[in-house]
Amino acid sequence: MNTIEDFILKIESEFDELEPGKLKPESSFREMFDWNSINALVLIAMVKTEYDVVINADDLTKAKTVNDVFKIITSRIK
Amino acid sequence: MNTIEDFILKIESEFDELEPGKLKPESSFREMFDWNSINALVLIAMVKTEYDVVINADDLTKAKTVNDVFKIITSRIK
Amino acid sequence: MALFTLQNLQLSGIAACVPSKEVNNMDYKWISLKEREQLIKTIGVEKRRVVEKGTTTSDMCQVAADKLIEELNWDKSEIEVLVFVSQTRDYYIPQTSSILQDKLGLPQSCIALDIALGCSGYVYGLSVIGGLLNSFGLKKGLLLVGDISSLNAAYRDKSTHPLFGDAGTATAIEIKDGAKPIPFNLQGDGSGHKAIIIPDGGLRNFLSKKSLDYKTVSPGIQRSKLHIHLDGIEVFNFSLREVVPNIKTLLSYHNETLDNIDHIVFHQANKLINETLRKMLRVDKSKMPLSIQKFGNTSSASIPLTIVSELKETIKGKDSRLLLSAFGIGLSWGSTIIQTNNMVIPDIIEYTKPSKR
Amino acid sequence: MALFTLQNLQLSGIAACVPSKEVNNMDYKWISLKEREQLIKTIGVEKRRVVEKGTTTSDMCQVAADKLIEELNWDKSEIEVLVFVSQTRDYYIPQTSSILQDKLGLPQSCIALDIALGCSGYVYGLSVIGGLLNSFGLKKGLLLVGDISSLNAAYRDKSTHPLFGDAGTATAIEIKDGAKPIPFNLQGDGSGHKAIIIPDGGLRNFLSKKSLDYKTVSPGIQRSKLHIHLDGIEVFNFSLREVVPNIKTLLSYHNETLDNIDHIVFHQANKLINETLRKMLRVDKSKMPLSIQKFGNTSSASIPLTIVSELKETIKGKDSRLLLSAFGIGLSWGSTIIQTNNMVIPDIIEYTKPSKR
Repeated sequence: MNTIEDFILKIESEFDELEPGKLKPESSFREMFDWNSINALVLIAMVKTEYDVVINADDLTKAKTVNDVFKIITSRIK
Repeated sequence: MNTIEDFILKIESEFDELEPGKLKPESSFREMFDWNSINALVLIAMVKTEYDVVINADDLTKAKTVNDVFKIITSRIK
Repeated sequence: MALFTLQNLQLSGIAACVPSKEVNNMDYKWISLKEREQLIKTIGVEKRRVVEKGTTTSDMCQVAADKLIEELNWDKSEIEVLVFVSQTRDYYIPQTSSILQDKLGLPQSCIALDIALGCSGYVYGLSVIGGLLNSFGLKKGLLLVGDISSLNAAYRDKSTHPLFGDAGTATAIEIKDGAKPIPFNLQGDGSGHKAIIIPDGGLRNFLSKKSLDYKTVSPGIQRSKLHIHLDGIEVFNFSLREVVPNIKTLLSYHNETLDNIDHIVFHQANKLINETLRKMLRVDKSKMPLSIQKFGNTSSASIPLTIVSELKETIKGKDSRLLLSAFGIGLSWGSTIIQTNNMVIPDIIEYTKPSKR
Repeated sequence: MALFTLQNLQLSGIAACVPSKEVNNMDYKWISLKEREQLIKTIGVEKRRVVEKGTTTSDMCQVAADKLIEELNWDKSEIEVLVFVSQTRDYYIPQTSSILQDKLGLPQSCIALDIALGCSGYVYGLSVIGGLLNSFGLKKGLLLVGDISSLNAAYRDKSTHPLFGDAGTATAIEIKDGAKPIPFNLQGDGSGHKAIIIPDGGLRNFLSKKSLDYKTVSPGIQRSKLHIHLDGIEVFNFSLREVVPNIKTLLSYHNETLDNIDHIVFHQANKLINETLRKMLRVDKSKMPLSIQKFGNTSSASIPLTIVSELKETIKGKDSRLLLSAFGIGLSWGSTIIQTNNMVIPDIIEYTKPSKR
């Protein structure tokens, strides 16, 4: 079930203010919702809980799109 | 040998810059030589070593003359 | 591995003291209403207790200790070691523990030590005072743990100001033959020491007038180099990486399972960290008390404060088994398992600054 | 009484590091030539070693520890506890011991603790690390002790500036079955905590711009509230009152006499204090080494520095018995008796600030 669609569903369920269906693989995080450090923490927590993968500040700086983050995650799944 | 003359001799031997015979029981400490905290420490050390008596900052403030200090010392000798 | 077990130690009581002044993070006007709501929901801090300038950590520890000694009916002359664990001291020099020895009326033969630790301080402090009681052959000790972080966090720093609360605690520990062994797992990694730091004012960056100047670091963050800097993501990832393995190692070293543990008391870092750790450990919410909504992150005081605030009624008169896990500044982290046997726990005390002496 | 004995501990080595920069008190132009001469004669400090701003106590401790570990041929992964004793830390927060754990390359399982103590720090530190090694069941520990007081003493304060020198030391301690028991007598009295103090910059008197203002306190003394204040007479009288009884109690507790002691190593407070104490104990000058003329009062570092500087050749390859006595800030004081068995003592290391990294 490690699909990008599933990943997007998980993000949507974590962030109430996100309108369902609006987030696409090519969407930029920062544009999609009011990105700030609390949201980053929420994302990191969700990824750790759901995928047992740690993403760090560096990853979030480098990744531009939802897909970029998803690639980082899948590359680290044991 | 707890006489004031003996006390004065002990002071004289401790402070090189003091001209022998110049210090009298009624002399003021502060006037007799360049009083400062180091000299106070030297005096306290001498009194502790020679009489096993502790004199403190308060005593030195209250005592005006050599005799005043000597009285404090003799009153505390066990 | 710093995995070890202390014998014959009983935690006889815990008391906690917080400032009477309560602030509500909904009133934190430096950020928008929406941000405040998100902050409270995610970080979990609704209200915090904060001191007025001039109050010290030791003031609150003193009040807690006096109340605890009274309820335990301890003779002060029997207290032979006092360990004060804090990262916020009365003075740059001298050590605060000596001041506490005098103010509490403890004997001159009482060994007084200051240990500089923050979030991990309670678990480390328990190990140190327990170790010293055992090896020095002493009978009774007082562990005073607390912090005032609110004064070191800049008001215009949304990453720290709404997070921290203040508290001081006292724990009474004594030698009791046959008490259940207390296992510890202590770890540290100084390579992460910049994750939580006050950059200026120590020897590395000596204080200068410039240290007091405010700078805008990022949107919503203005502070000087004498304020706490917190790298939230770094601390969060450190916690996710280290805490659960540390606990699992402790459990397996002590042949223990989480099923045998009545409550897990975490350092109250922030709600998101604690909830994520809880999910990783797969334990129920009922087993893991949170007090952060009432008091914020009180640094070294958070574990004893949570025990007093959330578990007092539950463990009263009972023989409960608590796993304590602390992690943070240094970086430094550790866990332990303690047994509560009819522990004396006074109600939380509110500290009001005495009128001018 | 905090009178106790630790078993099975061996002090395997001591190393000391001082700044390369030497100052001569004859060049201290803030006071008259006559005053300088009197100062040197009475207080005993001819020369002092002082750091440049930016160097920390831990820098010197690190250099000393690295040299000592190398000469002892210790495996760093075996060092399980690091205790850093100092009143001058790298940062306000976090704790310096964690930084040292990382910089020295010690394992994450090494317990790292900061203990805030000054002049009495070496004796207290030995007791703490010895107690923890014993009760935690660990084998090897590193006690890092030192202070940089020169930067906290105002240049225009003749009561402090010419007194203090800087140094960092490292002592290696390990469990050795059958080692001679080490007795301790530790005491403290916080009612005298204002005798040596930096008034501002802690929680009691929070730092403000005013804290940096200089004031003339008395002739020859200008300083701010961020500088060390020293009440010379108070400290002197405290030392005369407490130190000798503390030592005599230790000796009688341990069934020991001064005749069996090869050397008495005092904290190097000032020459007048130390000479007066020596006379009160009625021991010969040859038995009581002084290093204050070379290094000044180096606070917590003064005892290990004196051992390295003055006793290295005498105790080399021998089984010497040393009585250590430390006293000062807090107030806090204590004494102990240690045995040197072929102790590894590298030559004093000079610290030069590394070129920009």
